[in-house]
Amino acid sequence: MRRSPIMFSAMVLLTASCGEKPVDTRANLHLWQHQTGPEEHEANKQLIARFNAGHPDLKIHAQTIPQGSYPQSVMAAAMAGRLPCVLTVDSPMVPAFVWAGHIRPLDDLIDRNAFAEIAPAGLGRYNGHIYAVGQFDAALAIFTRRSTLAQVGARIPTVQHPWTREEFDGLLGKLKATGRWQVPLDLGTREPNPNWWTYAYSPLLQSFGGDLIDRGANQTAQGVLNGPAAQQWAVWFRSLFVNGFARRQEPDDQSLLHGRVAMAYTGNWRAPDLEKAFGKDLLILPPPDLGHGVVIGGGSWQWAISSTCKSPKEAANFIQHVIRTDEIADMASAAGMIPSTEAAAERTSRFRRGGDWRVFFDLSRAYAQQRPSTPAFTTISNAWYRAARDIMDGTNPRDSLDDAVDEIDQSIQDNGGFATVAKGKSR
Amino acid sequence: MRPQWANRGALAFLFGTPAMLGLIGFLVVPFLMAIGLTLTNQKLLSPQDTRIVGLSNYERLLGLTMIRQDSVLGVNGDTGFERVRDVTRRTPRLHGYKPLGQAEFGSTRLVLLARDPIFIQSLLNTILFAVMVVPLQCSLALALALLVNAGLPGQRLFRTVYFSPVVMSMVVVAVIWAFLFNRDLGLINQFLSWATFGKFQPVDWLGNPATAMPAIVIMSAWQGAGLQMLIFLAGLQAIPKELYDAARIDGATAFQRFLHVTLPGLSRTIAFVIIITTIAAFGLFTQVDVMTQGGPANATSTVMFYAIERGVRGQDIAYGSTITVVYFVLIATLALLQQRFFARRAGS
Amino acid sequence: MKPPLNSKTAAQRIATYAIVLLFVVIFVSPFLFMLMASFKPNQQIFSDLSSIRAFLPVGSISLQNYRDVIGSSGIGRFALNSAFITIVTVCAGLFVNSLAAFALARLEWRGKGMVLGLIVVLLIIPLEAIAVPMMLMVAYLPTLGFEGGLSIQWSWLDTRLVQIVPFVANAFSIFFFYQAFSDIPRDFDEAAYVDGATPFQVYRHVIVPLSGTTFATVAIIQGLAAWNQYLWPVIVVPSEGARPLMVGLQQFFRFQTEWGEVMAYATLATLPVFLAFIFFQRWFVQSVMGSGVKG
Amino acid sequence: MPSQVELCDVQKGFGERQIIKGVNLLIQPSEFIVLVGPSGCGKSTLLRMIAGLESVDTGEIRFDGAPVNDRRPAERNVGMVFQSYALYPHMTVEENVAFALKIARVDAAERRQRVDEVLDVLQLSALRNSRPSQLSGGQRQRVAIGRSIVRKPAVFLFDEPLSNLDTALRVQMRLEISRLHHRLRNTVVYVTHDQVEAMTLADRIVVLEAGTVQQIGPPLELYERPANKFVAGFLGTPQMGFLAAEAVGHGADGLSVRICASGVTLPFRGQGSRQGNVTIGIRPEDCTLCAPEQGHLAGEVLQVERLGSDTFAFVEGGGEAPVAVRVGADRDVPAGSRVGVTFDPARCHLFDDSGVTLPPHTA
Repeated sequence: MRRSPIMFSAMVLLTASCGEKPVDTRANLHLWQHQTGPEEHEANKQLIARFNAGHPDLKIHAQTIPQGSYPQSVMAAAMAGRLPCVLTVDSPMVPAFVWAGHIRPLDDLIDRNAFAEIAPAGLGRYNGHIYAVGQFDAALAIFTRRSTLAQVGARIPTVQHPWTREEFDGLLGKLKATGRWQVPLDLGTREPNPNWWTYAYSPLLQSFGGDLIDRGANQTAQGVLNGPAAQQWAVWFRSLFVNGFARRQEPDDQSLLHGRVAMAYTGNWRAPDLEKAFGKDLLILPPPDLGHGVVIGGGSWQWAISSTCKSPKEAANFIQHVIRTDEIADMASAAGMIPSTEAAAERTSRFRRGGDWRVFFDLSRAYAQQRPSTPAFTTISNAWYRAARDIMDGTNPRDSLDDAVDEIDQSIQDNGGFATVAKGKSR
Repeated sequence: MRPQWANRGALAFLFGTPAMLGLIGFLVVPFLMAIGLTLTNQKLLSPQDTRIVGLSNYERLLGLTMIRQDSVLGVNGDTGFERVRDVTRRTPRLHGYKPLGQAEFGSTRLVLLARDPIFIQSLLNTILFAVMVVPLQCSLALALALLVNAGLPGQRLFRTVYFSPVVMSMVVVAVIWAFLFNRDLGLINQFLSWATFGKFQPVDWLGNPATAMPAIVIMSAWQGAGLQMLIFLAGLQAIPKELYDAARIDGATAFQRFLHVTLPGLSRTIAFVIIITTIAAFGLFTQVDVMTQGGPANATSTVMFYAIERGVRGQDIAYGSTITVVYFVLIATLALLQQRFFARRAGS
Repeated sequence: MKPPLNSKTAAQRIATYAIVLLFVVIFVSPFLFMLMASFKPNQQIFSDLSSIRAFLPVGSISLQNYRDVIGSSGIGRFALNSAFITIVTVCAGLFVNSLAAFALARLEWRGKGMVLGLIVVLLIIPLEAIAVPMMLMVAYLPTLGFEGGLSIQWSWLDTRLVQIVPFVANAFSIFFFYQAFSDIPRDFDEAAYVDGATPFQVYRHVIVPLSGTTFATVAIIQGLAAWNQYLWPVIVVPSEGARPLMVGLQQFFRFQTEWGEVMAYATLATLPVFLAFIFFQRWFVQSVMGSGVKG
Repeated sequence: MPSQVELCDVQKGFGERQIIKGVNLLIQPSEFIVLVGPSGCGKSTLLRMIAGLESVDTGEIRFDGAPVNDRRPAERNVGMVFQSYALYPHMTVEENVAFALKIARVDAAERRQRVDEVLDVLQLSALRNSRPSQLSGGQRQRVAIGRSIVRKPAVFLFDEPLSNLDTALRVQMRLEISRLHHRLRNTVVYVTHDQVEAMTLADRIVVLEAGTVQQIGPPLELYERPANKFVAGFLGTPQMGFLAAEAVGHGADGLSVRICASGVTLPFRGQGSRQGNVTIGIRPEDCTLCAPEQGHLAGEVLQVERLGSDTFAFVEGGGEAPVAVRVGADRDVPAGSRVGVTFDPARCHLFDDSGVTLPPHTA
């Protein structure tokens, strides 16, 4: 007797909970963004608020999605036919999204000239179309302290004259020898995210002269990912851990801040914190030239329009708003990200010529290389992650790299070379 | 035979339908779907049409073969063996096979090849985990139950304390323990170093292939022992006190009483606990996912972890389903064998 | 309850006590560490690690971590989602599973043995094994939407519903109820039938009230599973709207490395279950113990 | 209104085993019928068939002439007291008693009134808010009865209701049940294995053995004129003594029967002529002790039971079992002594080879 009202209300609640997702209507524009740091999140909120204020007939509903499962989320939503109109895409994922039919070209909605100013790393191109565009790029650098380098008498490298491999290894040895740090370098290997490993460590491989895939036709990794240069990279990478230069897993990403390491290999988004802590003592340096020039990863999160969007014109309006110089500059200032146009950079205090963080802008322009532009990127990224991690943990580098090559080539073969098939496949 | 009115077919159907619909809809159907998917090349996030590929997923997963190699003269005069991968790439029959293990006999060697050595390793890891965690967790649980049952003041509090990890989310527990296991900062190394006056060399528990699985075993036993402790407690309290009194009168020592009264009295409970612990052990996933992601060097990759890794994260649904179907066959066989074994033991 | 103590010497008792306390330390310290760390700033957590201070509320103790977590992480919304999912799953689960168990344990019908066998087999299929096909399936299930009039949407993804419905019917709960119901003397039902009760009345007025501990146990076990759900929502609930607490914790842990805040989050996520456990533990312990012996 | 209950060739089996092998019984309204028999004889099954808790394989059960085979228990208007009482532990005394009325949706005022009435009759009013676990055995028993009478059933079924009580309580409850029956005048079917209960409560006793009715009749008739050796042995404490004997011929005094153990031949009046093995049955109160050489039977006293009011000597006389003899309370018979036993053939029962009473009972 006493149970039934509970049961009843449970059922009512259950039913009521069914309809929680609003459907698209003309006045609403749904938007998904990946989860970011608080500053970038806040900047995005304001960007959307400004757009909403300028477009009374349109309202943007923004949702934040965890970064780790973002591709799965998009895939799930696409399967359910519930992709939002506008969404952010990590630039290397653009080809996969295009291939799967999730997003549509931007250049048939927006005049190509609008993108003329945007740096190449800020454009998501595939098959001759522009599918996505970003306000900013990110860059990895070596962060350390002036005082630390002075202690061991090391040269301060510049963008034009980066450390050589011998210099870098020697420096690590000297830092280790001081005994001040159990390990001198935080490489960022604690992050268990394949895309991070690709972003952070495949440029090191490229600097050795190897690559993730033969960029010609993007059809095989054979001889590139497991060639002699790649094997050299593997031996070097492993040596960092064997020699006690880096920990395989820091407990958090604040090792440099807390003085547990002397140098950290990390991104420009860490600059605000570190600058606050170290002030003028902070040094932001280019990664070492490991034989074939400095390479850093290019391409960050970009905006795209889903192919199921029912109001593409309005979505295009939003995209155009996003890439206005003042918006790019605002975002760059607020989130500390590298603006994707020169004009916007000049509008910021940090990234303009002579600014504190100009080094990132220069690094990005000078050394950034895009990740392979192929729908096979996820497979490549996963295979690379496994191989690099195993090498770090001491497996036979040649075998691990061969395994990665086999896996990548197998996947490309399984998917018919990822040839683009007819679009508009129903769910 | 119950009277006619008590044959409640229709009513039982009515009462059972909601539950059966749920079980069939969200357990049986997906499982049958999984079996169906194993025969296809279904991928996530692919615009290409799905094809029936027969048993090739199973072949890819379970393919094993053996080759014999004779030693060859190396470039600088020493004898050695040709690299296995060079052989497999050259030989169409061996295409896709990778070395799993090898044994040398003088100038020949035998190499065991697998299509998917990581799966084989994951399977072995899973068995290794079960072999380590089941005895540890069960004996820990039994020890805790005996302690709680020793009649000391405050035993209820102890019972609660020992049980409390069970109610914690495995995610929370794993996050905390990942911290405790850290090489330079983790409390476990700090403690061992303190207890041995600094002689102890810090171990990278989760970063060393030799210690990663034992570390997960320790954490899992710690997390789960409380539940089995409760079951053992129940078993202990079901043993008639007269048996202990009789054993005392016969002059049995505490250890003899444990051996001849407690253990036989618990035999059914022990069998039950071992079966449920083994089944749970074979499903190992969350700890690995949070703490090690299968590493280092696949030392903690388990069948379930590998299935999710390939099926969801690698977007190869068909292959992931194949792994889970193989897993199910394995676990069902195991459960059946254990039940048989213990049933026969109990019967004799 | 207590075995005789008479034969233990004082030394033996002290030794036993020492072992008991050692285990208490082993079992409590990780939680104690979590709790203490949640009150400390990040820097201090690390500097305290090498000493007993890690387990003591010393240094600069504050609720700042909690303030930050509650203020910024969306934990409130996730906690509400988890609470809703847990409560509905448990309530519906108790009803549906106990009713099915009642049909199995107390009603006579053909095919009962077969259904029971099926349930035992289903006990060993883990969620992980079927998560992927189930995701494909729920992506195409219909739900009712209310926005702009009643409409049907063809997907359960990204809802709370998808975190509830698949877990309401539960083979373990049915089996557990079945065992408990089977132990209730038949005379109770028969007396009620003679008194004119219908089977549902027997269920409601006799079997349910007699099985309080069993209901408490199943509620705790199913509730814990619902509250601690992790893998499934990671797969099927991309957006924040329906995200449960444990996924929130994992995300927070991944992108926020202020350990004090992570510990505060973990403490907050753990607290409700722990309180519920303490509150229900008497029944729960009784019932688990009661069911365990039979195997 | 009390009902007439009729069992017509009722049969039932569980699998291969036949539990009830064709029982015929007509129970008059207001009659108190006791089903007795050793455990496993099918008496509880028969009762449960009347209640509707067990199916009837063949045959028919009729209430007031109407077949009820397919009626549910609730539709038969029966009340039942279970051996375990089956009191709901989660309900108070009052709730237990009121349960059936609540199920039947009797309105609250009437429910209250009828429950009060029953509690009053059974002197349970003071305990109305107690739970079964707080009650003594006798109180629980009364609640169980109260629960079944509150519906005013036409037929009242008891399944070994007193077997869980100690001796003193059992006597007391027996009286209460008897008083209650006199007051309510229900039709009662009462199952027990205790012959004292059967003898004291029943209007008529039905003796069951292996699913078959052995005899039906008023208690004393069964005691005095058992239809067969089984009934004779079943009723009476200590048991009737049995002596293997042989009919040797028919004389003027009647049938001459020679007791095998002692060789003594006794004449049995009113018996037809016959030859062959027979069994003599003799009740303890019909025997007397005497000197060994004077008895119809001689033997050693194996055991002496002194009950206070009576003393029984068990004499090993070469029969299937020792023969019990009632001696005066004051007679001192040492165990181990050798005694003789005499009895009046007129008080003896004679059974043929198959155990049927000679001459066949005509009642």
